[in-house]
Amino acid sequence: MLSFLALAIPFLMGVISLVVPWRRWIGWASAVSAAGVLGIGIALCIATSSHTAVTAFHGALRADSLSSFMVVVIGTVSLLATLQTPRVMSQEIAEGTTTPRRASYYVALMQAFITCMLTAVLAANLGVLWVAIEATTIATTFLVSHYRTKKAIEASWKYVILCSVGIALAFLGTVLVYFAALHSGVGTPGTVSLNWTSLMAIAPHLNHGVMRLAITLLVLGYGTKVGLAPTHSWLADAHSQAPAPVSALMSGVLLTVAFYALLRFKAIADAALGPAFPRALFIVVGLLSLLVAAVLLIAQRDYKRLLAYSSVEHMGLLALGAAAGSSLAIAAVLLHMLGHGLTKSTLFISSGEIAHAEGTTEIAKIKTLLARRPVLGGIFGCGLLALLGFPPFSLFISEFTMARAEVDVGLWWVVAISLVCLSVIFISITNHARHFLLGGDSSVAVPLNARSVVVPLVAALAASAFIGVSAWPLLTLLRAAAHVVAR
Amino acid sequence: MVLFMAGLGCCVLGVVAATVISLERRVIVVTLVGSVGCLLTFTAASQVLVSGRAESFHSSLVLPLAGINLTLDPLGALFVAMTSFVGVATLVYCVGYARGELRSRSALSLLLVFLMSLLVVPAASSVVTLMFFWELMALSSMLLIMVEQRRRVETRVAAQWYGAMTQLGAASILLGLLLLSTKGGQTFGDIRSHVAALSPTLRSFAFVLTLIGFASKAGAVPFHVWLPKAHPEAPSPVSALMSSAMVAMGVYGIVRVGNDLLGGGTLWWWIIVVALGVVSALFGALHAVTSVDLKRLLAYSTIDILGLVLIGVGCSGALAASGHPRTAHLALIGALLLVVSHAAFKGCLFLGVGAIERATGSRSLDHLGGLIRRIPISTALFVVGALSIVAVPAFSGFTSEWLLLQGLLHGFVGKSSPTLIMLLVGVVALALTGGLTAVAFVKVIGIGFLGQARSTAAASAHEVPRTMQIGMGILCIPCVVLGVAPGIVIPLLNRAIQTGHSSSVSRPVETGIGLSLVHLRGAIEPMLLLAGFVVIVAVIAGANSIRRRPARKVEAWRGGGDRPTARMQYTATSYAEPLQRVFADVLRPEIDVEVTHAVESHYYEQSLSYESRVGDAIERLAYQPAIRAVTRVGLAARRIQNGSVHRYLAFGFIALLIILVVLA
Amino acid sequence: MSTSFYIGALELATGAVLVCAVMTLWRRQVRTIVTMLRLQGVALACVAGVLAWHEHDLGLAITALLVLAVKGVLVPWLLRRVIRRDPRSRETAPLINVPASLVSAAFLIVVSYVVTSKLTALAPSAATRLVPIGVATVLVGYFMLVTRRRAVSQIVGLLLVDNGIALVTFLLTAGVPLIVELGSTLDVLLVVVVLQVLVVNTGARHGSFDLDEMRELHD
Amino acid sequence: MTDIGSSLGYGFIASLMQVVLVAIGGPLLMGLMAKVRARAEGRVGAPIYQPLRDLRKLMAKEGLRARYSSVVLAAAPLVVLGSTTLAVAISPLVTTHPLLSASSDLFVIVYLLLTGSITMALAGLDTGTAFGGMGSSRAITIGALAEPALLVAVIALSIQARTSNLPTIVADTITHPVWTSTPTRLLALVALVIVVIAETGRLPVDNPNTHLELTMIHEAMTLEYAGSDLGLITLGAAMRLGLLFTLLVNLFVPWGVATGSSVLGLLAAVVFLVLKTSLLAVVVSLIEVHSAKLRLFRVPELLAGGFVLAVLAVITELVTR
Repeated sequence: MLSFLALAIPFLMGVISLVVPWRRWIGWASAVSAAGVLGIGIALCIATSSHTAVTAFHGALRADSLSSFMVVVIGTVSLLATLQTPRVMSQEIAEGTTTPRRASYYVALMQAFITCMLTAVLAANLGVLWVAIEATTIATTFLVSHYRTKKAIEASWKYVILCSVGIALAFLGTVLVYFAALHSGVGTPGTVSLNWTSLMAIAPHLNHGVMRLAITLLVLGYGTKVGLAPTHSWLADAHSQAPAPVSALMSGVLLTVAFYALLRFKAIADAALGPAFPRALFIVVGLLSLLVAAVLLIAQRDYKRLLAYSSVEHMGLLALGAAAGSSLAIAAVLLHMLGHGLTKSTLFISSGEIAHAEGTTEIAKIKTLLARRPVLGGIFGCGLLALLGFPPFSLFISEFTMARAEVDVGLWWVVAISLVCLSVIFISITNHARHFLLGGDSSVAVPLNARSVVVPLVAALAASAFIGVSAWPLLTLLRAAAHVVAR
Repeated sequence: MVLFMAGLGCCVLGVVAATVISLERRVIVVTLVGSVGCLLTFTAASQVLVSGRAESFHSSLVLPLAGINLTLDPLGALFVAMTSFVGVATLVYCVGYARGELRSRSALSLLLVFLMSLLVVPAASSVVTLMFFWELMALSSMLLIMVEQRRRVETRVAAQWYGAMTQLGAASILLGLLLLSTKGGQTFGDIRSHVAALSPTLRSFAFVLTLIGFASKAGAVPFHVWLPKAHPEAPSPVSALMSSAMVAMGVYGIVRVGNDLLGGGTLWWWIIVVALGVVSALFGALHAVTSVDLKRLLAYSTIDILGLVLIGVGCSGALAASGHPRTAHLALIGALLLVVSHAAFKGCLFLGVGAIERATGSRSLDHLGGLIRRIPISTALFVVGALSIVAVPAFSGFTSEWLLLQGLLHGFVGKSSPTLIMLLVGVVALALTGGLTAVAFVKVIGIGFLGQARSTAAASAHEVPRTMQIGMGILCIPCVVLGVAPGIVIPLLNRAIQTGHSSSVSRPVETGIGLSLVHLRGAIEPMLLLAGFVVIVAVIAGANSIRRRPARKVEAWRGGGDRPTARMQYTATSYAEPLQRVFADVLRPEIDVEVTHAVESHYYEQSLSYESRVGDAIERLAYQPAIRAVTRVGLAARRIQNGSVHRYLAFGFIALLIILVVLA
Repeated sequence: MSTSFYIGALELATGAVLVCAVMTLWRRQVRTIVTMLRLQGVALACVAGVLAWHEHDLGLAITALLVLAVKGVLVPWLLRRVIRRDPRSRETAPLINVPASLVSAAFLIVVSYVVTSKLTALAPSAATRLVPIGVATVLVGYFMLVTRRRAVSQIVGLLLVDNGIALVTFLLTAGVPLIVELGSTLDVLLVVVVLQVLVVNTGARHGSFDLDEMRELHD
Repeated sequence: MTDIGSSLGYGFIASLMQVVLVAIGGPLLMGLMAKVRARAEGRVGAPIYQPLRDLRKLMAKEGLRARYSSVVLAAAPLVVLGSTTLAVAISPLVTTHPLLSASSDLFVIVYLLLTGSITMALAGLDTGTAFGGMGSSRAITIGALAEPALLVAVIALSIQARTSNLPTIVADTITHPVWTSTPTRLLALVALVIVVIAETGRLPVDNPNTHLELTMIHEAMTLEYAGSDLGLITLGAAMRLGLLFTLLVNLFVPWGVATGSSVLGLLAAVVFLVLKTSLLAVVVSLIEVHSAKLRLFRVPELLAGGFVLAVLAVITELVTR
């Protein structure tokens, strides 16, 4: 029932925003719906904390603690993103970059987007999961092209084409899994379905050759959506062109939702093939992503793209963590998802503000930001520090634990390579930040009087710091969730 | 442990205070709370040092997925005590020093965060705890360097360099420690119990990795590049904390991992350590001699002294590895005592430079002069630090270097030739640096404080606030006490190294009125020497002043010319010029002389300008090329994302084909 | 019906799908390419129909009708509108010329025969033997995406990939559960709608929709 | 108790004796060397006790101090003389049991002398005149370069004797005569001679009785001194010379140094010491006669040579062990 509610709330919100003409309160309402999702997520976590799954719709929707955790992540980031809606929209309407009609569309699409992601994490059937993730592409296309500029159109075109192809491959992979399940030799064909639980049950009997091909196609396909190299290319364009809250939502959760799908399939593949093959696969894509992110960040010119590539980097880290595969590693991966969601959405939202205030997203054109806009610059700076994995922010502890888990399974060389990449990334990002944040005198400081920006972002950073120092409310949940897909 | 946690609590409280309290009362309250915290931790640490019993604390709620582990054993306690002491002095100093940016909420809270992380690092007893606070230390210090970033671009560059180096160092430490914690369990206890099961190659690999990281924190050449940039740019209290406490953490790390966790290890590990030490000592000493900027000079002398410490640690490790535990202990005690006294005198010196800067507004020796008459008290305190660093007998520097030398000297017993060669090299390095350090600080005192003022600012300097003097004074105490009565701390050091080395031998140093080596021939009684010196000077002075009028004040000898002006004096550059010329091949100074001849004749010169800069050769030859190379790669890599959707699709297509072919 | 007829029909329809795919590479006229696509849609529907008849599977039958409706009618219609709006995309402008494309298509087909051996080995049957054709269609479609410069031809390429996957689905597993099938087909439709809207709107706003001009976003 | 008391008393007497001996002998040594040099150059030269006369005259004069000088200028003579005297008092010149013999460590002596040179260098800078700075710069440079050679040579001796305690080394050398002829000792001897020449400012490093501004080193530092201050400094320099010479001879020809605790032994030791030291002085001054002063930038080469010899001394000790 809870899971059904989780889907219903944003869906209804979307419908409302379509039928009711744009008012500022609709924006607030959308934020409320996101808060509702978050609340339900927490409720789900409590309900599923004792290793029991909650099902609805005759088992079509199934929430175990992993899905519940994902719901929480989605809820948190959506809340952050939707809290911006009223201000951003009325601002744009005032400036004439948007019409009230399109504002309503915007809200509706945001809600649709959230609904799709929730469906993806709550679906029991892996086919439905696929459908939902493909649907997110459709829902977000017009969000990406919201500003209707040539660049925005270009970005969304690339986004659709690349993601659809990738996702198509993922579908092929799913079909192969189904095929392998049909001919697993256990259970009558009638009983066989694409339900994750049933697949896990017969996983050990699945045909190896088919499963290898399947998992590889899945990694490549869903990897496109996750933003893993070599099919990461859409990410920078889409994130740099979309409205800031949308980028926040995409980078903060969409990527991790797709990664959630990979986690589910990896569990099956591990059971079917043993850990070696999936591990190798994840290591390859993970390291490749880190490498690509590192070299592309060195001479980066646009700070939104910079953030996008750092998403590629962090997805690579997640892949490596998943490669380790121990329950500790998965717990760290999940913690990293949450921390990355908080941090990256904070950064994207504040970068949107910066872009709006400065009128450019080029690093070279901005100087002495911290002096001129202390609040905005401060938030952005702290966000960067958090992103670079400094304590007390949670990314430090999750990255550390992932590295630890990787070394535990003998992947120290992977850790070594990734540390080299991380150092390069660290130096590049600090270098860029130095140029556009520091310097100047504070006499010309302009205060930022938008509480709806400052409060949520500061709260998000504080939350990330708190989780990094002491995640006692999450610890049991993390372990339970990790236990779902890792032994 | 309760006291220790209470002290840390005070630091946290101070952070809160820094953020909430209004400007006028902020500094005093924050420093007060912080000092109380430091006093508490100091008491806790000294209790452990005296009793020799380790205390620990664990909580799984803090630091998710691992939990925090703190253990205050004598080795850690030594560094905690040291840090707290310096912390108190620095905070007191801050009361008078803090102005402008340093009084801001962020700066003060960061200062306390930095102090707290410095206090926790030596007490951390699990990999995650260590790394967490290590990184916190790095972050807070990096931001503290940037406190005055709005004024100078150099500050930002320095912070960037520091950040980069510390990141690389932390990365290699992390990997090394993780390698050690593979066989289950990441607390130091687990590592100690499992380390024997690890393969020797793995252990060596881990040691080298951690060594790189810790050595870069200890400013060992060639990982030192950040140090001469960061120290000058940071506010003086911060540079004092960094140079005396943070840099020492590198030494702590090496001792902790090498001696404690890995329990000694093999010979060649320590040969590397000694090699690092020797290079750093010589390099640092030479650059200290030629530097003109006071803080830069102090930074290089930090590299020098820490190099000596590394020589001591390395030789001790080597001696232990080749079966001479007693001399090993002796050398290690010498090294640790040197660390402690370095913390005292270098802290004092950095605070002193802060005072000079406050009084004259300049850090460059060529703008100073005659300060002894303008700011006598600060001068006196600074001179105490300087005498201590040039190892004048009855000052802490001498005692520690004497112990170190004795350790090396009595190490020349074994037959293992690598050890002997190492000891020889170490001793030679010590001998070489001794004289150079003396030159550097004679230059500082003679040019900076004596003679005539070289600038109006120096001529009109005013004595700094009382609290600043007290801060320096606190640090002068150990400079003298450790020098005159080292017997006070030697027993504590004995305990500290018992936890260090796995094999526990009886105390290598007996302490009475002075120090005497056990079972070895060697002793000094600094107190008696001092007494003798005082008596003799008193006698001479007395005899000299019998029926004698006080000396008459006259003009200095004109040498046949006009009254000597300030510009006729030797400058810092010219003072060091002979040595710079002697060591030109190492220092690679960039000298440009510019002569414009008179129009009438080629033999007459209109004007002549001479400029000589001594840059960091290692940075120029090793780091800059690497940076350029990476940048080139980055520029080339842009072609990956050239905007063509077809190219992006091609990536996927090729990947797909490869997968299909590979799996077929 | 007799198995021989069943197999014959199946092979005929499946072959048609691949032939259409190759034809799209061959012909320059976008209009013809779209026609090819329609034919392919029909052929795909036939494959589904034949299988449904043979397996007596109602769900698959519904799927067949769905495919016919969407891929045989709706999508081509949408594409025609695009062409009408965007005069520049009457002619395909391949990055790799036609002969080379055809050669590489042949190569891709060989590859797909090699790589699918494992699949057919698991459950050899009349249908699964034809899986290579499906995979070949996917690869050809992907190839088209990479090498064709016009917006429409990219959409076509995408649809080829989809059709190919659908074909594989039918041949391997006689279709995935109906709900998924519905979802996926609907998604395909929506994607095409989205792309069509993008092209048309842009054409209206910024003059034309030219992929060659779409290279402003880069590092 | 009485034993300790007696030994203390004995040590005190011995140390006092050494101080007096060096205080008087140092200037005489300078005189002697001047005399020898004069004779070698075919002049009559001043009487040997001329330096003592000069000292007495200086002590009688009134003190003058430069206006821009600080406490350093005033304190320097005391510190220089004091540190040297302390070194003299505790080192084994006539006996192996001087006062504080426990801590009469080679490094202590070296660093006491270093303290003296540092103080002189500071005094040179104190008045803020060009010459003072020049002299101080040159002196400290030479000192810094001599330091390593000195220390390493000292270490070579200590390694051989397994201690750096000076009286013990001398005593052991007396009991092991072989040591004096080992290559280690000989190499160290040469190194030390070079160092001593540099430290005491003799030719070819520095010309003790030049007053040409551009060539002087030690004299430039003391340029601002007059009267009793100058007297104290000159005495300090003389005692430094005496100490280094006597130490040198005692380290390499230790015979005659009193090991027991009889006053007669002490007197004998004094005689021996005077003879040995004068001999050395004559040799050194003869070397001086036949050598011209080096350019300042040739000096490092000389000292580097000394340093290398010292290192060789250590190495030979390690290999011949």
